[in-house]
Amino acid sequence: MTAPASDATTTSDGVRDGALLQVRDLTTTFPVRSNGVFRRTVGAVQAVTGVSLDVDAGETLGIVGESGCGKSTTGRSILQLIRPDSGSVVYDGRELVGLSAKEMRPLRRELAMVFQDPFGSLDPRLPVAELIAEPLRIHQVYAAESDLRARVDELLGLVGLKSEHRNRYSHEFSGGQRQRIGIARALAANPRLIVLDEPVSALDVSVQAGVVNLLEDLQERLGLSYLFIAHDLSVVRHISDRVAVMYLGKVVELGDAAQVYDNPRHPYTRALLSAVPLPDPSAERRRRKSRVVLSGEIPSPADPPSGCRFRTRCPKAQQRCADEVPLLRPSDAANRHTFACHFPDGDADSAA
Amino acid sequence: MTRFTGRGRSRWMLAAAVAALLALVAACGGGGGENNFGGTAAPQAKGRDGDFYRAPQVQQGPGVTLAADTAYTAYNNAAADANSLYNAYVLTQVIASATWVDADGTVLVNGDVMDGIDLVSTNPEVVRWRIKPGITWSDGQPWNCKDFYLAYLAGSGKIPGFTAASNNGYQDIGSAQCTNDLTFEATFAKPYADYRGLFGQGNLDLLPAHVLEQRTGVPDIRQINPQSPPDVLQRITQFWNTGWNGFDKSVMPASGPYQLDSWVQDQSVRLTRNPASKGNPGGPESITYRNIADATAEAQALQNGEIQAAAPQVDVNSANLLRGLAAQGIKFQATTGVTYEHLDMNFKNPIFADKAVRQAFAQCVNRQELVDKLIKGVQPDAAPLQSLIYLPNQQGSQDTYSQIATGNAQQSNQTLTQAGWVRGADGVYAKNGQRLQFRISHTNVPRRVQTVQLIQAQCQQAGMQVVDDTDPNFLDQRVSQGDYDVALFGWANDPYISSHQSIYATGGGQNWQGYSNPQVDALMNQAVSDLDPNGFRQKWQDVDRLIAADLPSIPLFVQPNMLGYSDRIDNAYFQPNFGPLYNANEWVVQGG
Amino acid sequence: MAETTESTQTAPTHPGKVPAPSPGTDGGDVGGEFLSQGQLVRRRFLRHRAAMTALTVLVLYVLFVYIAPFFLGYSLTDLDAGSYEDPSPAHVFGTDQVGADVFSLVMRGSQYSLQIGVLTTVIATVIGVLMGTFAGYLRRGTDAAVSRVTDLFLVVPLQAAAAVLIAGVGGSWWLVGLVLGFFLWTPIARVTRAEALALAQREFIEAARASGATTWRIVTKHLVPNMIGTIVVNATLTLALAVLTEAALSFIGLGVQIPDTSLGLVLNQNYTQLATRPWLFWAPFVAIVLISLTINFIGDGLRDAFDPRQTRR
Amino acid sequence: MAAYIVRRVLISIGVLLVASFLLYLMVGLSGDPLAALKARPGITQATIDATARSLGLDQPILVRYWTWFTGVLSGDWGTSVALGQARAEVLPSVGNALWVTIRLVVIAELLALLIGGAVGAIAALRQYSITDYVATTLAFVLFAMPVFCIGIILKVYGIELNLLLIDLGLDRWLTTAGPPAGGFTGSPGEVFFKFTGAYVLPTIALAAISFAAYSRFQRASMLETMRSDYVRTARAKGLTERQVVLRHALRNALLPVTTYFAYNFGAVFGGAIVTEQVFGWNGMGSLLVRSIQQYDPNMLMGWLIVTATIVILFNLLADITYSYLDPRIRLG
Repeated sequence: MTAPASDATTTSDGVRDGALLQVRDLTTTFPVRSNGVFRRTVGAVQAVTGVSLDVDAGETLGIVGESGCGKSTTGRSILQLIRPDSGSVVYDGRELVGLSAKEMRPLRRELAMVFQDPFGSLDPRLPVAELIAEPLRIHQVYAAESDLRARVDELLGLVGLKSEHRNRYSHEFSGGQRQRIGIARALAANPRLIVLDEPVSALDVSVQAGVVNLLEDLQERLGLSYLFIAHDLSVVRHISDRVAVMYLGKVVELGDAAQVYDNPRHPYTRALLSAVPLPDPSAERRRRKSRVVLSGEIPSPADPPSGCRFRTRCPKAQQRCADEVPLLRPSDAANRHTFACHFPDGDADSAA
Repeated sequence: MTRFTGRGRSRWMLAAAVAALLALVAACGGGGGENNFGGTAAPQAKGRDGDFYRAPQVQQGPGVTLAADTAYTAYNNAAADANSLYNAYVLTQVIASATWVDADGTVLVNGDVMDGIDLVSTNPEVVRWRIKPGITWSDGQPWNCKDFYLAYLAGSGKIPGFTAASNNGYQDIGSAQCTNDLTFEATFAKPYADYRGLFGQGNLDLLPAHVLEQRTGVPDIRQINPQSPPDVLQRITQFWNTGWNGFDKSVMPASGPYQLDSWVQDQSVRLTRNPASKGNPGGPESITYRNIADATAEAQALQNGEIQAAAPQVDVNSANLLRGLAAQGIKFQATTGVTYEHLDMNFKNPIFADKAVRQAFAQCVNRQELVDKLIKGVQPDAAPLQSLIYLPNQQGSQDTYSQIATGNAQQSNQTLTQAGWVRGADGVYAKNGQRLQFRISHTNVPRRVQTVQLIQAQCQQAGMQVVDDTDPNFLDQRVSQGDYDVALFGWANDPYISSHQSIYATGGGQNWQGYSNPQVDALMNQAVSDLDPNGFRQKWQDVDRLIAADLPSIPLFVQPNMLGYSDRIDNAYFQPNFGPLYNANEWVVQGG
Repeated sequence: MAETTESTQTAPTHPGKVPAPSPGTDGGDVGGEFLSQGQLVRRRFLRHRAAMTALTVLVLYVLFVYIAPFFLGYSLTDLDAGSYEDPSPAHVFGTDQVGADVFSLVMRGSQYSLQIGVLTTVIATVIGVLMGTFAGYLRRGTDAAVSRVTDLFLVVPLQAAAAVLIAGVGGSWWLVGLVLGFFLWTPIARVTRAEALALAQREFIEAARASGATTWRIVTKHLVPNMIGTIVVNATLTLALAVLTEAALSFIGLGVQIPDTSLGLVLNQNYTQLATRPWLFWAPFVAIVLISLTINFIGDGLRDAFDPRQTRR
Repeated sequence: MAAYIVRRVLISIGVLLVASFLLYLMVGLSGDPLAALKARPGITQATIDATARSLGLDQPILVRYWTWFTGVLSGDWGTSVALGQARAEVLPSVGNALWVTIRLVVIAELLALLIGGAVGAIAALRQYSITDYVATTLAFVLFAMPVFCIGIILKVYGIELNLLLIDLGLDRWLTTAGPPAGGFTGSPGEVFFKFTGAYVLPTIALAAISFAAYSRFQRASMLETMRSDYVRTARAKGLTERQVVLRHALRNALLPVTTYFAYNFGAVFGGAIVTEQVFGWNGMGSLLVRSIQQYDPNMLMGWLIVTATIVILFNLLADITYSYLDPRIRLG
């Protein structure tokens, strides 16, 4: 589809060729079966619809959105943990969609994942060393058991744990420590890209910073790419180079973190941002006047609204929003910021 | 113990013999009055009158219930798919036969329905059955020669399609006809000495021909012969094979002292007195035959007064239980049956090709211990069987084996040592690198399993290693293939001695062990054609001794029958061939 | 591999159900002391008085039936004694019909019954756990297929299949164990399937998949160790059930056949003597009840120990 | 719900087909129904062939299965092919056997459910009381006993009781070998006397194990319910303990027991097969044993269909009851 290129080039549709990970029109649905005799498939939950994005080497792409917007499914679909219906995921020039579990296995060495729940994502029956060693054993990275043990100790050090902890069980650790174990496991087989699925949202605020800093630190030292999924906008802004905003299975806005945060074009992005409490009370008070408050429930992904999916909750919605699906379009000449809205916020070019 | 597995198989073998048995009884008994079966002295039937049996006048009493381990299933017991000994139990009281067999095996002419059975000529053999005038079925139709003719047609084997349970005797008839309504005359193509067994209780084949005529539209069955139109024959065989299945009183009239009253499938069948019977009416008001599979359950039901008589599968525990009930008014009897157990050694096995081994094996098997432990618990006067040809009290019985099968391990050791066998360090003899080890194959009947257990222990002392080979399918699949070292099973002693020929003749139909002795072959050929009863008997006795000298088989013991009954019944007895109800019409039952 | 030895260092536990002492169970209060789940389980079990008594009795009995015959010097091939001798110092439970020592028969019957029980349990547990876990984890086609197989075993009663097989092949103890094992796995599969369904939703399973673990590895390294409590408890109950089922089968003649034996068979051969020689019935009967009762108590204790919130049944 | 039932039934039919095929082959190939006939003296080959032909035994096993199968589809379950059975029609044979067994099972199960439920509930309400310990111990001991042993023991002492009754100048009450051949006749009092006499022993023997299971189940579920939030709420509302137990706890605690009752029915049916033999009731148990020993696949198939249908029906019933009693469970 796209030839591997050494340098990422930006094209007109807002995504760039040549990135380490290229996601195009990724669509994932979950079938809804009837209760009839033959349990026919009668519908589909459209968890992810036509998502396109990419991640450069060494870059962090943040994905934000309310819970249920499909961001976690996107991450899992990219890693083929959930089979996408269509679209393409090209990693380092290789198409992942359609690979069998067996063909996918060697690639999993390079594509790791860190999970949200530090309690649920660690097998309570295995000691820390075995948890971390699992990817090494699966991919048979080391022939000698001693090498493997050395690597485990190294990883423990890397994430700020002591090697004496290796024989303990996960329930003996705090949440932050467990997440470090999870990160060590993700790092074990030397991946190039890590999907971080809300890695800090289950942690105490006091611990979050430590883990985020660790992640940044590791990225720098190991040259990792991150796909950072979170609903916490401030954390995402902090860590991401670029940010994608998702609503009901679709990317509604995508761009450099600074641009998206400072100049949100999509009403949904605005609404999200305005819900973030500002640390400065006076700034917070000032902003309150312009705050966009979302009304209504999120529509069912099994039966999304026509046209613009956000229209049912959008203060600016008009007939056109119901008739026409808004496409991602650039906000700037450099194509580094795109959004999908007929009546965007910000500057005046809302006519198109 | 395996109560059900293999259940009935021994009885089946026994039932197999029923078909053929009467004849023999007649041949050996030579006329009547002699006790052919032995064991506990059999009572004589009340209605016995010289060569005839006529139902006696007895005091009438309340109904009785008798239980045995298998249910009554069918009216036409002459059909192969219906035939069972248990049906015969019931039907002896419902379907009249030309002859009546007493408890001691004596064959009597059934004087209630017959005037006589005459041997008219010997060359060719012509037999005439004379029917009493005025005999009717319970539906009022005459009981006459038609019924005989139909039975002959079905058994002759000349009309394809009849699924008769036995062709014995009938297939030897060359031609037969009803000379009048009351006379059936048969001319034998081949001499058949046991003609009095035909139309007997072993076959219960005198079925209501008039019912068949009605149902098939055949105007007169006597006009039917193998050359009749195939479609007519087809209708006849079809009805004969299946028309009497199930329970439909309208097609199942009675000619005996009792008639079918009601039937609950797999549970019970009830008989009431047959008012049309010309003989004296039976004693009990009704006879209910119940199916209680478990021997102990039968004994307990008898103890508990739920039934008045029980004929369970032979089982020491039930025998003990029943014996212990004497104080509660339960009588118990165990009597010699007609099935005997034996060990067949296979000549195809090189070990047994060595006569010394056969001798030594016969010497180590302690038959007395087998009888003591397995049979005496049921029948205290039981003894090892000493002949392969004649049952203990049969005329002609002789002691052929007591000096051969001694049950003496010392002798066995001696025999082996003289023949060059050497006892190894493991206590087992060996010769030319061949260890003295073999299997005894048998079905999983508890008694057989115990028999082998005991033989294992006995022959271990004699330096033989006996391996138990219990195989539920042994009799069905393997024995006739000769697939065994030693086979343990029972023959229902066919009183028709000539049938032993196929067991011991070279290449005989049932000679599965590969025994061959030209001298025996020749003598048996002479024996079967000897029409003089004494010469016949002597020749078979010689055959018995000749076989014993070769020792292909070891006779073990005769299986008993057992019966428990309330002392309110005066003379219950287990007739070895037809079971406990053979004389139920004579029972005097004291008030209930 | 190292990991397997390491994982056995701790006693098993229920996933997601962090054992917490609850009022009214025998687990006992562990106070403020910090203990691993394995230690908690062990401690709760040790404090379960009925289960510990049962375990002691059972262990002693098993040792007895395997060791005592060597010292008693009876041989079951020695049939010199007469039929049905009454109890005497030489034969404490008398002799049976062929003159075998009933005490030795009961000992040997116990051995065979226990062997059948263990064989059955191993087979049933292995099949049941694999079937259940794969069905619960893979779902879809596999789950449907396993469901169908389970249905098949539901509609074909054990008695029928055992009868056909044993009537056709013969009844040695291992065959009976095999047949029972092939039939008693369905309850285990049902329980483990439900648990695997729940476990499969947990992130650590997804984490293993993300690491590239094969299904086999996930099942054996993650799912099975995490439901070891359920498995152990159900295996115990299967053991008791197997002993009883064997006895029932042997009773109707569809179980173990001589020359092999079992308590069911010994009972079967002698139960008719209940009225006249009661010891012949009671000896094997008490042995069966002893075995199954102690195993049930142990299972009960294990259940309480693994999951104190679940009340005893 | 209707769709769920239809789907389950369709699946069950499929499973039943597979089971019938496997069992038919196993039984049909494991022996020869005509072996006894063939071993008989004086039987001609023509007769053997005619018998085989008329019973359909001359056909290859797969053809026989197909014949049987198409027969069943047209409502004809065929006849027995075993010797001595006189081609007994399968459907009435199985019907009769079922009627014998089902009477026993239903009465025993209802009794067990009733008493077990009550005992379990009381044991739970008086947890750790003497009553609880006695009930628990009894249940454990019963649970550890082979079913048939209870029958054996009951029978021996039942006969003793009868003897005692006779000594007292009364009639025998308990019978030990099946229901009376001609049914229960006489005055209503006599019928009751005979009926109970025939049913008491096997019913108790059969109910004992189920009683153990039900009482344990009921106790456990009652304990759980009594600790639940809504019972606590009910108490907090000031309801009397009696109201709490009867109106709230008991109803909810009945749920698992009822369900277990239905699921358990198949197992109880299997247990009845053995108990039946002890008490000489010729029902499904003896039919099963006989059809296997006589290599009679046709009869066995009838047995299988009926048994399987009962098991499937009760499982379905259990599912439906469960979803009805506990709306949180949705079938789908």
